[in-house]
Amino acid sequence: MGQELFQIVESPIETETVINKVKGREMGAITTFIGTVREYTNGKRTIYLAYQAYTSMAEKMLAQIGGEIQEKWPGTHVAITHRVGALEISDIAVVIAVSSPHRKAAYQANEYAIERIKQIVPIWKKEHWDDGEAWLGDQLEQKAYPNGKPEIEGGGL
Amino acid sequence: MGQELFQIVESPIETETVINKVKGREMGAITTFIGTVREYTNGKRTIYLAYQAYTSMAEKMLAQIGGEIQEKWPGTHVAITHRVGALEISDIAVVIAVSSPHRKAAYQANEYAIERIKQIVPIWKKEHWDDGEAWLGDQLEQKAYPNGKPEIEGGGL
Amino acid sequence: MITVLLFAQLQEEARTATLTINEDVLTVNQLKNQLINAYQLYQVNECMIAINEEYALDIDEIKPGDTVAVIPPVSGG
Amino acid sequence: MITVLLFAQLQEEARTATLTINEDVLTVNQLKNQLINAYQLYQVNECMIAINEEYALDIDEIKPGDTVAVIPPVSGG
Repeated sequence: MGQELFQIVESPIETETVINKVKGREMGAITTFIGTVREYTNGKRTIYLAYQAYTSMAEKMLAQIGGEIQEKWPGTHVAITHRVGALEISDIAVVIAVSSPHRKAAYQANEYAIERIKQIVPIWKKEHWDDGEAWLGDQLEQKAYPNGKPEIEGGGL
Repeated sequence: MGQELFQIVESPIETETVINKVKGREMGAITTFIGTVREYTNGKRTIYLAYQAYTSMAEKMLAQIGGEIQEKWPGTHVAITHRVGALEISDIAVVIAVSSPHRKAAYQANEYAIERIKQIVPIWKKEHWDDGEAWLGDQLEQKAYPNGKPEIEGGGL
Repeated sequence: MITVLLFAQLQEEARTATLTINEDVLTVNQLKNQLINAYQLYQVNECMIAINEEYALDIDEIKPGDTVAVIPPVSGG
Repeated sequence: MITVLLFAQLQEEARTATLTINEDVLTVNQLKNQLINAYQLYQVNECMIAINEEYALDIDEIKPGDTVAVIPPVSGG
């Protein structure tokens, strides 16, 4: 491909660049998910976020998610870029692009990707507020891994 | 807004432009759907497509879909641009951008938008093949409207 | 007199994007019958009619000055 | 000797991104206990361990030369 489909980067993400990685003449639908830094979470105002990753493993896990998707939705193409470092409000943290001959798979596979990112990709977020800061536990509202481990194998939908 | 959220255009669509219309500090998720011209449909090779619209009514119907979405998923913002005229393989026919504080609504509302476009927006597609051409009936695989009319009111999900 | 907008295959069959019907008031259903009888536009049976950019029912009335459009099954997206 | 990578709050608590454990071979479970007993990293109980970038089970063995990482609940996306 000459392009990295699954990347952790430190610079701003250009949505168009991620989309271009999955384009193809056989595709009729491309879905993208753009995760941005929200100002208020549960009524609390975020000043900025800091993302940290175990980069090499994170890219491997993103690629694993891509593999899971191609198995579940044959014919789809996936590219994911996640940014790390300090991000301000409205900055893009992650872009997921999925192309597919038909739209249904493009939506399903895209949503699957973000759910899996929140399960298995070693990236952590530290929220900085007016009055303090904290590393967030996972956003699936779990204090720890439900079965003592993340769902490594990628269960059904 | 100073920007048209629901547009029929004749020139190429820039995805980024549509995305920018729905950005906001309170948004954590933006989904986009990009409909592109596929080379093969049911094994038949498309050379190019021609889209025609009843432009003024089409923009009104797109805005109606936007209204339906804001009612069903409060807090979301929607922008839709559809192109008309001659489109080649891989050209973008439609871009739907939905932003939301949370991702679930952004996915659901986006998929709702494309389904509704295929029901009520007066746009028609003519396929041109090696050996002929034809205006397509609607892509919901119906020969005519199921109840003698499109689902104008926007039923449940 | 009522002006009727045609699109897609109907426009090609009628070889025009606009038809003129010499009636003052008529229902959507009456208009459809005229389009079939006078112009052989049989696909009208599969079409919706829009009056002033709003989808209309067969029993709705079309008045002079209204913009009427014949809407074949749509295929955008 | 085993090198352990720390991230997020564990990295801050330990005031280092890397720890060195003076053992040749030990299980994931034994490593967790060492991190708790010797470094008071109690959050390890909520963490996964990755060996060479693969998630590991408590009974898996860590060998010299392996890269071990302690993975707190992730919060990317």
